Amino acid sequence: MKMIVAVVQPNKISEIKDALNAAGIERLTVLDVEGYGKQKGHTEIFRGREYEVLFTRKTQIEVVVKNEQEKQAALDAIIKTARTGNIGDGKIFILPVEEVIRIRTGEKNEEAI
Amino acid sequence: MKMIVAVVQPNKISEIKDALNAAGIERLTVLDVEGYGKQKGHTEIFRGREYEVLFTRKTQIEVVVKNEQEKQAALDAIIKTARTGNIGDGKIFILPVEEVIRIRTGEKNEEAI
Amino acid sequence: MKMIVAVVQPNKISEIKDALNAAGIERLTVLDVEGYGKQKGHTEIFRGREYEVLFTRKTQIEVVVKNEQEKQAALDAIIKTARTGNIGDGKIFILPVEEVIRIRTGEKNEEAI
Amino acid sequence: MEFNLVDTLWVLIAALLVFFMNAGFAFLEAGFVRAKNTVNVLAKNFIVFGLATLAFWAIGYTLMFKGNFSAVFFSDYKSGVEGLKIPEMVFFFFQLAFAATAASIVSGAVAERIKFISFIIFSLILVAFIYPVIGMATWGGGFLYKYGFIDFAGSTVVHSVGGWAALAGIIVLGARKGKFKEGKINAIPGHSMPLATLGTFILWLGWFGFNPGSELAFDEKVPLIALNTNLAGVSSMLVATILSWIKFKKPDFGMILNGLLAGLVAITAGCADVTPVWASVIGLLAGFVVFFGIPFFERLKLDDPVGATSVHLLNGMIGTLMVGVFAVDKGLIDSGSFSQIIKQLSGIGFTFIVVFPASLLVWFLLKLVMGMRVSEKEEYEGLDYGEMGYEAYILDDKR
Amino acid sequence: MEFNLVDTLWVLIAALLVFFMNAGFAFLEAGFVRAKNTVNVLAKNFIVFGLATLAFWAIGYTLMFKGNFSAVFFSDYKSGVEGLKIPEMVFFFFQLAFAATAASIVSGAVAERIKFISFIIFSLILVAFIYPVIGMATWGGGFLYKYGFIDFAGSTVVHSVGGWAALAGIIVLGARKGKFKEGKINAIPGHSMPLATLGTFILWLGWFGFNPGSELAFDEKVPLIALNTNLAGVSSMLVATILSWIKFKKPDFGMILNGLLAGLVAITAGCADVTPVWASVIGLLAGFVVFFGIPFFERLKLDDPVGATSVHLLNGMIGTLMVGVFAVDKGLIDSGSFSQIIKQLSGIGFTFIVVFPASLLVWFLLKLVMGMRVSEKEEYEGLDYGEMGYEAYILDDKR
Amino acid sequence: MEFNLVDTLWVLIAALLVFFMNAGFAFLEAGFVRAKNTVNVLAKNFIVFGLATLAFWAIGYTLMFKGNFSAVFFSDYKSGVEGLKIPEMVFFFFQLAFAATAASIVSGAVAERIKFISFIIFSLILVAFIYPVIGMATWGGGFLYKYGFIDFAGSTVVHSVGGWAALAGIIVLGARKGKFKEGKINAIPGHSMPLATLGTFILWLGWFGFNPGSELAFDEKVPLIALNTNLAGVSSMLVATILSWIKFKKPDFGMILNGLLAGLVAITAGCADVTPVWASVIGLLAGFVVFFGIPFFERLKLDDPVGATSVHLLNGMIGTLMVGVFAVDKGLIDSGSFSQIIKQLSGIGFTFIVVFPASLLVWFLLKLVMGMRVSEKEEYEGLDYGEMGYEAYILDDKR
Ligand SMILES: Nc1ncnc2c1ncn2[C@@H]1O[C@H](COP(=O)(O)OP(=O)(O)O)[C@@H](O)[C@H]1O
Ligand SMILES: Nc1ncnc2c1ncn2[C@@H]1O[C@H](COP(=O)(O)OP(=O)(O)O)[C@@H](O)[C@H]1O
Ligand SMILES: Nc1ncnc2c1ncn2[C@@H]1O[C@H](COP(=O)(O)OP(=O)(O)O)[C@@H](O)[C@H]1O
Repeated sequence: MKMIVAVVQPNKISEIKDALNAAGIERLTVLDVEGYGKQKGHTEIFRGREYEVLFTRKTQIEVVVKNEQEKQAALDAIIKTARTGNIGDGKIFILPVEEVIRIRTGEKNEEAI
Repeated sequence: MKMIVAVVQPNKISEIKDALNAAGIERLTVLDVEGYGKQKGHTEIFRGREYEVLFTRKTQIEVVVKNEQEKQAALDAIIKTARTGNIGDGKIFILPVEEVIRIRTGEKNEEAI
Repeated sequence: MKMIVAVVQPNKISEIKDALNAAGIERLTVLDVEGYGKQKGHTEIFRGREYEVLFTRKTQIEVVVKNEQEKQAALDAIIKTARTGNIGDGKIFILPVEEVIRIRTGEKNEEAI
Repeated sequence: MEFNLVDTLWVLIAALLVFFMNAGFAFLEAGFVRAKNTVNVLAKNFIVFGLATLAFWAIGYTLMFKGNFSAVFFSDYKSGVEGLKIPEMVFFFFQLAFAATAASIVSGAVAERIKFISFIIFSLILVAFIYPVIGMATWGGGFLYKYGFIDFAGSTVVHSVGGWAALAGIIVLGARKGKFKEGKINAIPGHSMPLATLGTFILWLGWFGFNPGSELAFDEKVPLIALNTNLAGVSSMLVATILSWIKFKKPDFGMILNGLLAGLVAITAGCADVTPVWASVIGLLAGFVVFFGIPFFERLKLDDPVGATSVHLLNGMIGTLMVGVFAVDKGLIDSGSFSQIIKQLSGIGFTFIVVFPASLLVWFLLKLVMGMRVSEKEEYEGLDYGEMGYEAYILDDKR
Repeated sequence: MEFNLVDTLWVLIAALLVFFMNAGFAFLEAGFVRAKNTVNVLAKNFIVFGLATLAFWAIGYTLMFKGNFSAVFFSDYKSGVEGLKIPEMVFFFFQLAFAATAASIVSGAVAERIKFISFIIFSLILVAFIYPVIGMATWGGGFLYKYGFIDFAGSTVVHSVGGWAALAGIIVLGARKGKFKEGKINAIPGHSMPLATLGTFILWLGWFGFNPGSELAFDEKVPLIALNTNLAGVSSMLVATILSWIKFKKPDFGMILNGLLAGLVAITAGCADVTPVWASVIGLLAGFVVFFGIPFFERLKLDDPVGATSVHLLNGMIGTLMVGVFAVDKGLIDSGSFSQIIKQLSGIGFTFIVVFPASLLVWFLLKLVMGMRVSEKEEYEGLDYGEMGYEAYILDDKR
Repeated sequence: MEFNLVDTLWVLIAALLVFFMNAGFAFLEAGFVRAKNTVNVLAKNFIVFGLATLAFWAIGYTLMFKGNFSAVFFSDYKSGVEGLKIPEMVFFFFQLAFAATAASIVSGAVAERIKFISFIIFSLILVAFIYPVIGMATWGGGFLYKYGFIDFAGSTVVHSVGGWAALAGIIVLGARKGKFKEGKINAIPGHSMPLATLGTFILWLGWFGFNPGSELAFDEKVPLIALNTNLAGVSSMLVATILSWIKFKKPDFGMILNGLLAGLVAITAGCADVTPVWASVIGLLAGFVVFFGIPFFERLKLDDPVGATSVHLLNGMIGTLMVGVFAVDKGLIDSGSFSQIIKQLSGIGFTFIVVFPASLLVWFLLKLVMGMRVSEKEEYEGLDYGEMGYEAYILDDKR
């Protein structure tokens, strides 16, 4: 079991969700984050003074997948929809997951995902 | 060392914290997230038009635990308090942690947790 | 590849970013969280009644690093800037990362970081 | 036109200020509830002026000032009101704004758990029947008026009426989930102090229409009333500041806001009949009453999210009573006689006897017939979600 | 001074209330757009009073009331306006506030995608030329006035003019990205109901200056106009509440807010010429018009983020027309004759014929010359980021 | 009553508008500071009217208009003020609202780092002693008045007094942590543009009471003053818009808001003595002054979170001076003589000489006795946390 952590452009989130759904993966957790990378911050103006805003708003997605096949399907869905070719499209990190529990039923691991 | 990542109903958070405390685990990190799973979004109305809100508000908890025993205690505490039996109660993911450092003291691993 | 997850004091964030940059690590993801640990909550007052605020505002940083050397550089940078010596300085958790993908190019792993 | 134009203009402007107090209540109450109930609270306070217009136009006004049900959908502005120096239409509008205020007061106390429809029905009944009965007795030439009861601008007629109706409501309704848990009294902090401050500032402004406008003319009393109103408000506010600073080591801003309102409510009865110094003494008293009143109701396990019972009910009563003490000539201090105090007590008592049981009955029937309270699940998720289908803030719209 | 001071004072106060409607529009519109476009919308509504002052002072006022371009930067307040009982300076200020309102109406409809500079230029042209043409015909002693067209306070002159200009704007501009996707009509929910509520309350208050102030005197009509204004507003609001409750099983608060405004717009033409009962009938009608009008425009793929076309254009027209039906003596009901209806239709038609093509042309030229719309990327990121370089809320400042 | 009722009504209404400016300052300042200091800023601006009421009633008013300390807790409204055509109570209330404004100005400049208690004490002293000294000299029949110094509505008496007191405050207090770091000047952006906009709109409205109300009568000058006020405000706002657009390629909305206020401050001295065209020239000038003034103070390492020193101090001085140039008959342009300019400079100079050192002294004593500034930790965490024990927004309440 793996956790796919993807940092993406915020406005892509509903497309990504649809693509994941289409791939049969109907579960994910989403959070608003801010990022810094190749894409640097930008300039804003407050009452006569410009200043740097360090971070850019991003959205982070967490999807836990059962197996290699589901992982691949999820990656394809995310990459397909999140890619625009511009700097700042974001990254995907894959982390190992040792156990999964569904709180409602107590189901474990593959069944719980 | 493991990181317990639990996605739960927001209104359970203070109960969960109390249960963790009671189990001797007096540390956690909390963040507001939105989720999609068995529990789908819902409908809202804006000036004459209904629309789907994709995600439901959830709260994510991160607790890093020392060992199997502490892990079990934490899981019990979370499941006991977070379970209502309704769809959307949430899930728990357990991730391996390789190192822990306490910034203030530089303590490492088990001592730092 | 590792993911460094650091929970730190919110007002340290721009210093930390500068230190990471100085160490050649020009990428990170930041999110606002709330924490509970040695540093407990505090008391607030609403219309004639005191109450406990359970959590303290913290900021969580996620930095994925290539190798041991980069990891050490990142840890040094974070610890150096985040440490004040007071309770609540925060903690660092290091998680294993199995794969990294840059969405824009499809690059993988070390190249994608 | 046979009317005095300056008087008329003043009362019209005062009516607009009082009308705008609806916005004041809306934001005060919205700021003092949780974010998840904000739309619901705003909607109640917005719609209530519409409901009040309907109910007062249809029934309340004639009941209050003609003493009968003759003029459903009142329209005969020629019949006149005894002693009125301004056109009856302006008087009607001014009185309508007052009636709506009484209903707004209730709104805050029952917030965060009441069904929208129950509040609507109660408001209609309050404005059509309950409020006018007290109004008739006091301002419509009724028996309290004849008896010599003084409630110049409505500490009793408006604020206590709203307060008793609110108290009855929270008794029947019960506390919000989590307010009293395991024997502990928990604070449920309001979500936006900017909104609460905005509301209070608007109410403060509105009170300069509420009290001085009640003179129903523009004469030498108007400036005095305005001054008294302000003095009582700020005295009470400063007392609340000091008391909370002593108790909590910090000034408690929510209490400061309520403190101002408490002073304004308290002076409303006597604003035309006391001197500035006594006005500020009434304000000082109000500061104590609200500071100790809020925890007092909480200890009785009565849950009032905005403090309406302390601000409007307790201070409405105290303020009315104090007229008996401080009124020029008539009060205890000037006359040495308790007779005005007894008159004041009669008015306070009559209001209690009529409004509290009547409200209890209406709330109780509502509970019986349609259920008064949203489901527990809905309460957790917020009434905005369950009752309104919309949320107050959407801040993550970069998505 | 040869003028009546009470009349003058009243019109000045009314002008201030109308001036403050700019704040009302600012917050209504800001609340109804997404957070990422909030500063842009606030800035447009803030600056628009400045632009209107400039354009109306320089050109619009003389065009409207002197019928010529003689007085660039109008200053000869001695020349007089026929029949005016108040000083011309007060009249000028009152009229200026009206002119600015027309431009504010446009602002909301074109929000979330228009370039700041294009809006500025359009506003200047609207206030300097387009609005005064209709104003001259109706209020400046022009042919519609002579013909007997009744638009007391501007359902047509202000609201329809603003509405047509807005409609032309959204046609040329196109819909916001994502509003119509794959044949579906998507809601783009507004980000702050407290702001929208604040705006609507301020507008409601302002309307008590807008309509009764248009009497340009303080006489016996003023209270009637105030009453009619309120009755139409709340009737419409209650209809919107009920209709949405039936359709969605929940009261739709955004629609309730728009419902009130719809009723206020509709009564604006006839507020001095109908009885209270007919005023509330006009309000009932307005509630239906706005409730069905908003989805109607959406089905035509016209994207209006705040509902300005339904509130101001449709109800401006309906309200103007209803004067032909309900006006005392002159209307169909009293007179049995269609003649007033025909006069009303002429006014409505003339306004359409002038304002709609003229606005289309101006918008189209703007598009041609400088591009009217921000880039797609900027639209996604928000106009606050791209056009203004600042964001509305910074809440994570513990960092 | 021997007084003119229309005059009295007008001044009372103007006083209410000025009173409401406290809300304007509260929201402007709240919007321009960080979220973590919002409750503190709101509380200061809320409580300040209470403090001012106390201080002005107890001491300030008699000092200013009777020239002595005779009437602690002023109450003898019969003694009269020379030449006053309205009841003294109304005059007192109007003057009180002015005095509170001066204290509100200070509040913004010292925000985000001052101890609550220090601000309270300073405000009491300012309103009881410092402000009345300048007021007495200029409006209380004192030597500046006799000498011919013109400050009609208080560019100097109110705005410069507040401005100098603010400047002294920020000198003694020092800059916010992080404002000047490693030789760089950092922007510390405000947290809510909707709040700042609301505040500015309320101030704009209030200025129509502030300036035209200062006529203390309702006569032919009132409309002119209103017009001049608006023209100067919008001219300055448009200049600020254009200058910022040129410099940053984008209109800087914070500067636009300040721009409007700058113009309003500048015209306050001369609003009754210049023609509309010169009023807008004064506005144009104000736009430049504020645009270059804000960075000027920053370069001096003076940290003023809301720009009060540029808006109120610089423009208060410039506006006062310009009366010497543009005043009808008396100014340089009409008379060809520098004499009025010299009179204006005397007034400006006297105000500086009295207010700046006195304020420095008071601030310095406060620092010595009780410490003026919150701890560094508290500043980081926010004054809402440390000073108030409450936070402005709680948005995650689904928990
Ligand atoms: N090594 C990393 N660790 C954590 N977050 C990262 C890392 N690299 C990138 N990110 C996140 O991904 C976002 C996009 O990355 P960026 O380098 O700007 O563009 P691109 O994905 O096109 O290379 C960043 O804003 C940051 O939030
Ligand atoms: N595979 C997953 N990956 C990431 N988050 C998940 C996953 N499954 C569930 N979640 C999170 O858990 C929440 C609850 O799950 P849901 O399927 O709705 O109900 P239940 O827990 O009762 O099965 C979701 O809203 C989502 O945030
Ligand atoms: N075991 C843990 N699991 C998850 N988060 C933790 C853990 N321990 C600490 N934290 C986070 O780190 C923050 C700081 O920890 P705390 O114990 O208060 O102080 P210190 O870092 O000085 O020991 C906490 O507020 C919490 O967010």
